[in-house]
Amino acid sequence: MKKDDDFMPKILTFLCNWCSYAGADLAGTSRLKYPTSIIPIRVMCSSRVDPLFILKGYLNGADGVLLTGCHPGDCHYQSGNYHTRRRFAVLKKIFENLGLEHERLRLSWISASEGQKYAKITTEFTQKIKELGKNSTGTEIFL
Amino acid sequence: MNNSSDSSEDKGVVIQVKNTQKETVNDFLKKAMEQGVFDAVLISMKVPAGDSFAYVLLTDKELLKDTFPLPPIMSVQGAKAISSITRRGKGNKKIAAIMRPCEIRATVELTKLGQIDLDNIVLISMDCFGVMPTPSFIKDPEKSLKKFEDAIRIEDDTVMRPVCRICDKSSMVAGDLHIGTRGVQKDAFFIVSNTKKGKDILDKLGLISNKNIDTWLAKVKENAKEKQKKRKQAHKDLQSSIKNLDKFLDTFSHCINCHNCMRACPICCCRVCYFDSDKMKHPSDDYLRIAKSKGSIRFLPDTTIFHIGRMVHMSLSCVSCGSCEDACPMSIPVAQLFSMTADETQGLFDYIAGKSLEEPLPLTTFIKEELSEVEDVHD
Amino acid sequence: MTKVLTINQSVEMGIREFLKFLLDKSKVKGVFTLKKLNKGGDVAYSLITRSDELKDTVPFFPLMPINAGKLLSRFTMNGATSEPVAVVLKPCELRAFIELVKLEQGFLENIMFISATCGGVYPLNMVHDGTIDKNLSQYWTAIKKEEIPPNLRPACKACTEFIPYNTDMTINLVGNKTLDSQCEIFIESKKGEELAKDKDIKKKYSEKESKKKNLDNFRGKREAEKKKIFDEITPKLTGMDGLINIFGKCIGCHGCSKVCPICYCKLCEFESSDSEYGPSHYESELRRRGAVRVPPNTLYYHLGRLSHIAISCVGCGSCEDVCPVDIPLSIIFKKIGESVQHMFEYIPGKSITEKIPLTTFKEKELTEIEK
Amino acid sequence: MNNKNSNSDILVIGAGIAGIEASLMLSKSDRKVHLIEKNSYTGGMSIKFEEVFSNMECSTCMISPKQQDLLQDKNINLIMLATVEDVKGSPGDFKVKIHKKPRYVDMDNCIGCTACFDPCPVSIKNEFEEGLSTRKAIYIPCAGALPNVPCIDTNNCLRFQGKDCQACQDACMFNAIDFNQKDEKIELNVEAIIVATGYKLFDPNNTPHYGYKKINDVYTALEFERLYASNGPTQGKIQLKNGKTPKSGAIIHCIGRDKQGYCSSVCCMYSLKFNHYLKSKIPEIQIFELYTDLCIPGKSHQKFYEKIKQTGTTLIRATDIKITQQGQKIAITHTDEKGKKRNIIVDMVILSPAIVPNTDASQLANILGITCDDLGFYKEENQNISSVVTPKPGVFIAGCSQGPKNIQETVSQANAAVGKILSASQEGING
Amino acid sequence: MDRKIGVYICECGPNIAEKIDIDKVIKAVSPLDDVSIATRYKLLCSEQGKKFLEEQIKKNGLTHLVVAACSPRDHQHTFMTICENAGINPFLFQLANIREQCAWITENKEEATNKAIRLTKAAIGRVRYHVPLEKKEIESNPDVLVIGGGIAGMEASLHLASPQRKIYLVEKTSQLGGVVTNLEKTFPDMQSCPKIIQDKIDQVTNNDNIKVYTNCEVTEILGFFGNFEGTVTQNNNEDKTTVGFNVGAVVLATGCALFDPTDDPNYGYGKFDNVITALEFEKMNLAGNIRLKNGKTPKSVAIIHCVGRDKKGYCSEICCMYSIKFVRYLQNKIPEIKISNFYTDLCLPEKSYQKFYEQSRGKKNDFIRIDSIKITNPGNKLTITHNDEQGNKKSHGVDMVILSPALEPSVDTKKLAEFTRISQDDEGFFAEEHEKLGPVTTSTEGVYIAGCAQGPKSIQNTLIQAEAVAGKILSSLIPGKKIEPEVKVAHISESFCIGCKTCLTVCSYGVITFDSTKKVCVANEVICRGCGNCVAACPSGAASLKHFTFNQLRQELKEAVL
Repeated sequence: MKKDDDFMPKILTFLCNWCSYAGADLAGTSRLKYPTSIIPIRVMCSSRVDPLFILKGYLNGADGVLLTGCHPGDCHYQSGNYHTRRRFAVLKKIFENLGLEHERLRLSWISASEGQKYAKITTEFTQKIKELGKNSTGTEIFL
Repeated sequence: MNNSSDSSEDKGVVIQVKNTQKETVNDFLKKAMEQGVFDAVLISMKVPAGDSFAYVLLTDKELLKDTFPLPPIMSVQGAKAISSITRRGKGNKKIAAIMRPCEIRATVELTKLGQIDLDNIVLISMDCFGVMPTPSFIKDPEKSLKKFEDAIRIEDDTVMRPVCRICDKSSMVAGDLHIGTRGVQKDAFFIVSNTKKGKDILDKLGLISNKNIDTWLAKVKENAKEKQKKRKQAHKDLQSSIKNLDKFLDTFSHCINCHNCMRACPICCCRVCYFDSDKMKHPSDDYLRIAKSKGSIRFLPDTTIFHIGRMVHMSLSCVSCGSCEDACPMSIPVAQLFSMTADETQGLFDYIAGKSLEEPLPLTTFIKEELSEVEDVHD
Repeated sequence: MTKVLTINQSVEMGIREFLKFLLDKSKVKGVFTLKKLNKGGDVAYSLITRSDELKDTVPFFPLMPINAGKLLSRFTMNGATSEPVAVVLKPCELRAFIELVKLEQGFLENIMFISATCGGVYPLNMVHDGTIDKNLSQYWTAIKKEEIPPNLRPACKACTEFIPYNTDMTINLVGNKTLDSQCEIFIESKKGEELAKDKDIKKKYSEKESKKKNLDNFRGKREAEKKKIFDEITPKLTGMDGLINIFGKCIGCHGCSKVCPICYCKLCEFESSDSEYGPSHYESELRRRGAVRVPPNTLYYHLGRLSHIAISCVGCGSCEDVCPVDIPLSIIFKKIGESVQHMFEYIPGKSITEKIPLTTFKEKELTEIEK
Repeated sequence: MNNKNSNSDILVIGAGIAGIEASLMLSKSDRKVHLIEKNSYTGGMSIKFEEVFSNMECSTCMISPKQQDLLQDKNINLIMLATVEDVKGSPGDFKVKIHKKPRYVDMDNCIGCTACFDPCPVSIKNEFEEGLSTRKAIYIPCAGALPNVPCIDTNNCLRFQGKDCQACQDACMFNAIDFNQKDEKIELNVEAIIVATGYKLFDPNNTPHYGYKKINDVYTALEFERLYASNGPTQGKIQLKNGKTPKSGAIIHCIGRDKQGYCSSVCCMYSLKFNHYLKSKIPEIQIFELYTDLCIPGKSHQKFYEKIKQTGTTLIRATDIKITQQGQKIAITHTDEKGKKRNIIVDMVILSPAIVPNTDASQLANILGITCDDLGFYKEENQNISSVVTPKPGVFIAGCSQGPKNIQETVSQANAAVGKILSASQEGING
Repeated sequence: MDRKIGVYICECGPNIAEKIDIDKVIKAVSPLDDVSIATRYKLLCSEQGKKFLEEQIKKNGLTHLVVAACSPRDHQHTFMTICENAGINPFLFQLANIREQCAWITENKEEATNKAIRLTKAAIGRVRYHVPLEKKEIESNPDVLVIGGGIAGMEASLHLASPQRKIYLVEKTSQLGGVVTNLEKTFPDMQSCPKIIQDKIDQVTNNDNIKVYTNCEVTEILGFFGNFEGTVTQNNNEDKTTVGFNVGAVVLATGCALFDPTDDPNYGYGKFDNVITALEFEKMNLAGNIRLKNGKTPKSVAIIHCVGRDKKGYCSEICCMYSIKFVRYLQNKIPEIKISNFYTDLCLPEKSYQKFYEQSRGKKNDFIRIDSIKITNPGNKLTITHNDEQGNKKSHGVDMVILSPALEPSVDTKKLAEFTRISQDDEGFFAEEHEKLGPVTTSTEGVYIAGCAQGPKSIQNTLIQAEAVAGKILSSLIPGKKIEPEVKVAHISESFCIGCKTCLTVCSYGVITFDSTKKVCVANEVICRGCGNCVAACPSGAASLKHFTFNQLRQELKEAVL
């Protein structure tokens, strides 16, 4: 546990182009600080994020997966994020029931003006992941 | 790769066994990796739960100590593993694959079918004493493993799968290198090179192929002869048990169309099996019409066409590895039936699946003067 | 109060009699039910059009060679049947079919469902090891007494959805003490009523009003058994290590998806080229892990399949029946399935009009999921 | 510019939602657009809002894609810090004179790194943030404003006050700061003009009984919007001047309606939105809404009102409202529906003022040759024909410069103005 | 084909150079497969930078380009243009955002550098799987089908019709004009409606480019933006004749209906004489004959606002105003008449409305705020019982009651919504594409809505919407100009699709249709907006999204976490 300070998690972060990516950019232009653990993957809509990507990222050794999108009702494509939310809930439930660390998966709505929220969420999540430690899937042979 | 019996030298390398044979094989591989002859090894390993074995591709030499070159079961046919690695093309790593002869032979067949790229692969086979049926093994893995090891020690094949008991190619040299253990003293085994690739490797490792391998050859020949006899008898028995259609159908009547046999078969490499494709999906009225003509049909009525059809598709390349039977949840003797059929169909062309890379697949070629016996004779 | 048709014969004979009546009166043109294939005791679903072929039928034989919902989907995949067909099937099979119809994989038109309160079925391996016949009398004794017969498949022992939905007729099996002398057919729909109505029927059959048997007691036993079975598996579901222990022996035959009624894809995503590793992929994995299982993606397949089908899993247990290496798939899928279905208060196959949760949404829901 | 094609150019005045929408549509139909904006940023009033009623959509998320499109659009000549000085000519051949003030920051060279802000020694109240935060003399109004290029406020910049300061120039690595930029006169030749100059809010200083500016924690709607905005001065934290979280608040509708003599149509809705703002950040807050008539036209608006009602807000139909300081708190005396005098005590008051014509509306009307109605909004030619048409052929109006309206109606008008222009110039159509 | 990927890292002045060890990034990515050059440059978005990049692509024969610089929201467009200029497909490019989401978020150079390496590697991993995408051009038909011959439909038609653009105007009834033909005057400026509407009808009927179909209904609409096929059926006689035509856009201007007060027993409508609806009163007024059932002139009238508002759940926006207009009608025609208005809230949402209201007040006109109301008929008179503001029960006797009912969707709404694959909102009106930014567009591109079919509104606002529709069509469907659809769109593989329609149910834009002969779903790439929802929904992997394919994203995320 002593090594925790050195541990920089890898957190795969899916961002929708219209709200969350803009929000994340705003955090940057506002020079807000958050951990470099966050690795952004831009998609046009959060609904493009197939739960299998989250699974894949997790099995590939991502220490956490953060899925972000427009707030419910704000979807640039009308209702994509409502579908995202259901898909995510199902995956998370599966993780919970398999005893997998579902805390490594997180969904957050980030609007284009919420640079602050983005920085806060990513900092919190990174802290949480640090507490959980490294994801063992990164070195597992028999996946 | 050359035809094994014609061109393999009658000399081999003798390796002295330290501790166990398994460890010695591992040492050999480790050394080869250290010298950069191989970058990676594809080999069996116990799964973490200890209740089965799986192929593992490893680059970490330290892991070699946990490997299990010829495990008691064939959970995945090795050719499938090689195909998984090279189907998309060869990589940059030189890989040694340690497998049973039937797995190597399936590898050769899959190479001909474009599913494997052997460029960076070295195939190493070992004398095989058979494997246990997977379903029976996993009932009590620990006990089964002991049983298996005992059986090998006393060369008793009764615990092995039926197809293994009648396998006459269990020492067939088909890869680049072959490790011969049959009839060799306990403290040594042979390594025989079968190809230039194999010879080069031995050279690189400074191993000189100069030892006489007559004892091994004699033992192999004797074993093959004995098995051939048993094989003929088994096929004869089997044939009589299915000599008419009803009997044949009875044999497959357990079949629940799960197609596990096809999925486990190394040769069945189609992305979507013909028998799972839209071509086999008919309108309901067609099914009803057939039912009306017979009064009753089994549903789905595809069982027979699936099995016979599959034979048509793959029997010329069947290596009698037995994977299909292992995977059958209904314990149908699929492997025995398929391997019998394969002997017959391959016999038509004097073809032995997986024996040689150079020999083309029989259905991709023809000889003008052949098979006149199957033609109608016009009076 | 449900209308009941009573035939004064054993259930097995009575239902055959009724099916015969349907065929002879041309009320249906085909009957789809389990039939003995040979003396060896093999049982398979058959499509029967001539009533004399009914003699070998065993409609409520405690075996599920393959989920009939999947077969019906194959039967009607290319359009509804133009002629009526009566189908005898188990509740989970019917639910699977309803789910498949919602997914455009079949049609309900012209199909008449006869189902039963289901006591569960035996594992398939009892067929080839020849023990199923020996178990039969014990099976029916237990069923009559509203007990769970021993040696059933775990999926059946833990099944609490044993009363069929969307059926036209239901036979009371569980807790029915008069199984050997009386066949009671509960009429549950207009369609069922139409079929049972006939001049001849009055002579042969009596009609009475009867209340469907209350099976709470039996449900309680099943709930208890389910809890026991889930409790057994739960300590094994301890994350990655636990999953590798469970799924490590998977040989990748994908038989579980092949027989799963809900896995209806032409080409499974996990068998597509998208799921293959290229050489560079292997190499990068090796750099990190030092070794990698081949073929890879064992867990990805099972977890991915869970994410695809859990929402519609009817818990029929077919997957486990065909698993050559005895992975406790049916219980894992059932447990996970029920947990995700519960989120949306969804019971797959219960209603034909209710949308599958992943094809719809509510604006106000699951708000707790976002943080 | 004597090319015949230039006559198909369109001048759009005001880069708020209406102006942006109209410009993008015209560009799509291959028209060259000159978009004049008096500020240094685009988006107008709506970028000050965090969320918009009734679906509470994030305003930035909604508008920023449009702003991005605008900045990348090759057909649109965006002229910022500019005003129209003179318009001559007739439809199809307007000659327009534009006065463009210098930004002193080169749009092409600046990469938006904001390195120039820190060294600037000036600190003044940020008017975009309604004075709730400070800015430098070189500044962008708020984080995320587009274009993300600062401008120098010459009224406050030391250099322009005769001092020797070039701190910003020294900090800029991209040679983007150019003190030598000069005022520009631009002459344009256009076919038609769309006026979309927007509105301002009624100044509550004109209604002293509401206590604005005299009592702490009496806010205007715009101040409150910025207080709630996640890119605003408090990053969205709703707090009193003393830094504490309010436990109760009152929202007063119809500020200035009496004086102005019309209902501004959107104030009830945005007041209800404020209710949602407060409840979402401070769930336990007690809220009073004081209104006269509830004006919530539109198919989805009543539902929003009902939802707000369910959160436990006290809605009071009130008259004779007077706001006074009472210790640390604020007292609101009023007469309720039943004619009874009442008094409520709250921590915070938000005033919802009427929408009134922009400051320079009549001046611009003079230049354009159009007229204002008696309320000061631009007058349409004849309400029933079309509210975007002015008596002056070729000049169209869109958005709140014509009268108070919500965003939907504003966008409709922008679309309609474009429809009018494009329709009139279809081939083979006369007039 | 051998890939030659060029990786260019922008220093962005000190913005990236000082925060990230660029040389370390170069060192880390240089040995990657296919990377033929990796280098740095001071400012790639500058004119020299752009020139430099273009030359580099040409000089090094690059096939793919990766730029590590700022946010794609800033300069993706810039660099794609450079690719195009240099002769490589702009989609063979990927931008790694190492400024906004890397350099600017930390003070730790080492961490920033590590992250930059990941992001650049991810971009390289992804770009390898990029495929060239070509802009497509689709022929389109500029003609327009306008459904509804009321004022909205006519206004839109008049603005759209030209020799290059034919308009097919379909009206269900036997004459044009719609509801406005029943009105005498408009509010608030009391212009003559017959004149307004007759002018429009004349213009429409005299316009060679507008073909009017009265007594006709649309019975089918197929196709998509630029290429719709509509079928219209004539209801004239027994044997229905159908006409089909091709159009590029469809305008729904079908108006609305009035709430039927029979549904609410409190109003006594249909039960008592002299309780009439607003529309009945308009007709009576237009005929110049405001009379009671017994032929007498009413001496007192009650106008009841908000009839049906509770049931409908929305304010219909115009009822207060037209009720006040009735006050004017009555004052004009029967000067001595006593008028009582019963309202809940006065809704006067336009700059001139309040004045109109104030000027309509008078001694003989009461405006009474109520919270409940009941109409009975004990003797000869109608009695109105209501609670006043103080909660006291009050009664009034009047000769005549005019009910001002809410506006509700017309009966055809559902059918037409299905034809055009657009949705209806909770109230049953046509749902606009976006509540704020898309009031006249819909989720189906090329289908537009105008007037009260979209929601209650005044004549003035109806005309604005009709003109707005014209603006939308005129700016996007230009005669002779091809449509350039989005290129990053969904595609469904016919061979893998199992036809489960899951993708279809999640698509908001009606992009996906079901081919019932092949039993597969088909995505119309012309109207797809490229969100990718269908792709994530498809269990078979049959659906894919161009430029965001499974493999592209998988490579990106794999490299990102490796």
